[in-house]
Amino acid sequence: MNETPLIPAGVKRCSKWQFSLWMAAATAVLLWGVYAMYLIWYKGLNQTNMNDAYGFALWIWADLAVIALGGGAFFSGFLTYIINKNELKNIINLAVVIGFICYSSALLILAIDVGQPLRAWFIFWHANVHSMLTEVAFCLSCYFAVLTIEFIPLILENPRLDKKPFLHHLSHNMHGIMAIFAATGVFLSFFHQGSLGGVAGVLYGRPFAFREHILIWPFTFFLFTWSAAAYGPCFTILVTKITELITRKKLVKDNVIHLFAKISGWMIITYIIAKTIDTIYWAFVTAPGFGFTLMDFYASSTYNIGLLFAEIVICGFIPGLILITKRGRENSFLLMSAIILGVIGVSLNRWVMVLQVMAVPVFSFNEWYTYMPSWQEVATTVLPVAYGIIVISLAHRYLPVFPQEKELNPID
Amino acid sequence: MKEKNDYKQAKRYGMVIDLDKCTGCGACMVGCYSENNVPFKADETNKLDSINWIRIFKITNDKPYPETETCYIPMPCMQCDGVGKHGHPPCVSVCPAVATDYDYDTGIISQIYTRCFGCRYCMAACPYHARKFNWWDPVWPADMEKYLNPKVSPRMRGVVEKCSFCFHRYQQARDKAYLEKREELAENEYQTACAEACPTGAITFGDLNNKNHAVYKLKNSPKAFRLLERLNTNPKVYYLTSKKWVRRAGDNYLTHEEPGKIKNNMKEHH
Amino acid sequence: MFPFCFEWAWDISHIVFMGGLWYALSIIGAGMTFAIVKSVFDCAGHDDQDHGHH
Amino acid sequence: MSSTDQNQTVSPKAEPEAAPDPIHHGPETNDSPPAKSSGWAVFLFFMIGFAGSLLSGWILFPELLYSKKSQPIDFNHALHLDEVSDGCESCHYFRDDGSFSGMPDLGSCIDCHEEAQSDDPEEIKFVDEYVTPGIEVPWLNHSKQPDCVFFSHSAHVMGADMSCESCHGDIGTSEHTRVYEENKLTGYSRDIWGHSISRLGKPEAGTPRPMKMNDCAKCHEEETGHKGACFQCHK
Repeated sequence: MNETPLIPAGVKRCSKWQFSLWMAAATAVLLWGVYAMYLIWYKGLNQTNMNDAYGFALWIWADLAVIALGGGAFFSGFLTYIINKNELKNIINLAVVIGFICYSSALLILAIDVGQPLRAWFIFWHANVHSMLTEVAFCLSCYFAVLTIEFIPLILENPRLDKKPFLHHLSHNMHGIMAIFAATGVFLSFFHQGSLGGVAGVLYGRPFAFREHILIWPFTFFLFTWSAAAYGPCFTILVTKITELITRKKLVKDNVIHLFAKISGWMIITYIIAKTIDTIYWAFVTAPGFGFTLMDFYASSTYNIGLLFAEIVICGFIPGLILITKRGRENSFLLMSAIILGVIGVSLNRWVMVLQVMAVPVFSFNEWYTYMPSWQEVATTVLPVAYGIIVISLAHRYLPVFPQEKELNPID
Repeated sequence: MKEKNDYKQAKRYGMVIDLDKCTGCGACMVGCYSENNVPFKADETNKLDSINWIRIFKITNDKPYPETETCYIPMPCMQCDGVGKHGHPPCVSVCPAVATDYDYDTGIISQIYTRCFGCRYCMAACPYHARKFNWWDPVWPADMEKYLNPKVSPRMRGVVEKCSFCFHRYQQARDKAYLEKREELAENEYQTACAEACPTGAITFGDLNNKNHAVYKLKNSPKAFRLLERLNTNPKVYYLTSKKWVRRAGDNYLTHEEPGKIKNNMKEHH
Repeated sequence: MFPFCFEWAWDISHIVFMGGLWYALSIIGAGMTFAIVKSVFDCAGHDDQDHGHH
Repeated sequence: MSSTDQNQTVSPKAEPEAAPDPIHHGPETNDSPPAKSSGWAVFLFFMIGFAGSLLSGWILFPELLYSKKSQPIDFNHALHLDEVSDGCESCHYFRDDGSFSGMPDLGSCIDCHEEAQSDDPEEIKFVDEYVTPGIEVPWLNHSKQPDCVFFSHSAHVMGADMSCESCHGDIGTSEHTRVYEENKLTGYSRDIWGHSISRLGKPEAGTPRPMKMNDCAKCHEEETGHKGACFQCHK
């Protein structure tokens, strides 16, 4: 019997042998992470180098970072389904896959990070509605469900699955109401991206993190949502470019990339202006009220003022300005530089809002706290990267992720 | 949870620690360890992951001999009343699973070990580092398990714990008062282990709202201050010192500012 | 999470927050139920017609 | 996600005679029944599953969850209550510090039971197996609470004037001990959860009250206006 091929028709894929080798390499890294994960679950968090002063460390950063980078999914969903930027349909599949990877990773990291993983359901069952973390957990799980729903129709488009009538109909029907799911996803994303910012912003015992409020939301709430929407697309474009580099073919047309980059650029510029205003207000009003000067927060050799400069100017204004100018985003070197700086910028922001918060001494007689992750922490943080590579490779090989691929790479 | 304060005479248990009297001997820590079943490690050299409900900080004025001065600051959980004294201390509202709450009858902040799932958000929120995480399962040396205090529940790996102002002693004292059909507790009926253990009498414990308790007068002394008061955490642990540099070290000040002359930057609601 | 949980209170913060959660869950649940049920009917209704062109 | 049209080329109707099966549990075969007639089968399957899950939830699961144990000695409360002068408090009394003695230890029994007073086999067993060798009776406590729970008998009995029966039921008039149903997962008595699976309605008069946290909270809310802070009942 002639089976329908697994690989979509009209596209060329590398040989099975080559693909297996690639997957084996990624799996090896994955297994290393899984082993570390097992150690942590079995032996407890003493496997990490966290301590009572550094209760939030590498993982929480990784969590915040992947969620920010996965922000491309909700923002492209917003642009495509709600304000009808139809060109972006050619990149939204990838954004959804990236979002799915990022959010499943974030949930996994959270499950490793808590001291009593078997009680993690308490956050739902016994929820404290006043905690930003509760909002994060709820929206994160709901939005992960939405991303899964957005991912399923793409999976069902695999030729062999599409042959099954039920799955064919399901895919079609899910497409039909995708705008509703996307809108729900945007709503959820708005809140949990913000809540992640709120996590730090509400800590009034930590002058480095604390920000003034609008109603119950500290400024960081809005800044985090804004920055995820701004920098998420950079990561989506970066992954597209990396995939194009590895597969050695063009997958998304330039006009799509340029449109996405332009929107990202304007978001970055507006975000970084807001961030600058927030920083100035915090440095000259909030912090002095607690008896701190700006430089008190940057008095360490690791955490020096260069970080703030890097975050705002090098990874903020520079990529923003490149992306909003037509010549900037159409020059491939400048475009690549801008999106890489953007990805670094948002990761740096999340790093500062997690790790520097812990490092800054609050007592006048304390030293700066230092922390170096253990290999188990590093391995479990690398795990999602390997997992992401595996999922994207599988998705690209077997699913029609890039609708323009056939047109851009005719087989004959 | 909704704040309720139906009781006419809500108590605010608090502590006043006289830093001029504290010698840094550590008896309070020992008393606390044995009273509260606080686990310890075989090797306690790394203080950053060891558990203690009260610990002693040593600070110096950084001056060369003969002007060198040293001060020891014992620090239990500050049992903060929080911004505006509403009972919203930094740690309570951040807990995602309501494993910690503010008791409006006593002002004491609970920690429920069986509810805590170890996210450590409260530790990130507490500027006093009063909260400790159980990185290991407690290991008691041979037979010591038999000497654990049955009034205090033991903790397990992966949860946060902190000073409870020996709340179990309040529960015992109340039991006796109920039996004797009394409403009020006498000052000496409920005392923390650290206050009892202190050989110099540096630690005074009582109801800050009760004019007959020693802490009421002491907290109003001109020598009194609280740690990191400017953060608006409203701690219920007060310190006494006659030394200016100690007073200054207790909070953060810009160079031109003088301790004691700063208005809180946030309005109090009451 | 549910009204019978210890922490539940009928105050404004619970109504807003949990309202948002249940609203989102309902949309996701109803949407998926709709898609699955409709697909079952689609399969049963038109045996060998094609549905890709709607 | 717009590539459904392109897929038409790769999913031709290779087997047009194969009727699509709405549930699809296996490879398609040419003799699969028409979809419409399978509706009743699906419905029946669903109903059987539904009834089965109800039965297992209400009958099978409780059977599996609880193991039945009997007390080491079949104690007769009614008989003892007639003999003592001070009611329940003769054996279950408050100490001077306000703490509650709970179940009496051997020391309280030994005054009367140094030697067997009757030929009741349970009493003889009690004297032979526990009193003479001096071993405490390992009573099974229906009201046992976890380590983290602080319960004040003093507050409830002296403070709130509650009777023993209001929580423990009519245990004082019982002539035999009840079967102790131990939850195999938690080790606690089934009384803690209560015997009504749905936990709707109040337990019948004379039967013990369920004692989970929500039960405490419910009563506290009714009696004092609020559920209470954590440290009211936790330690």
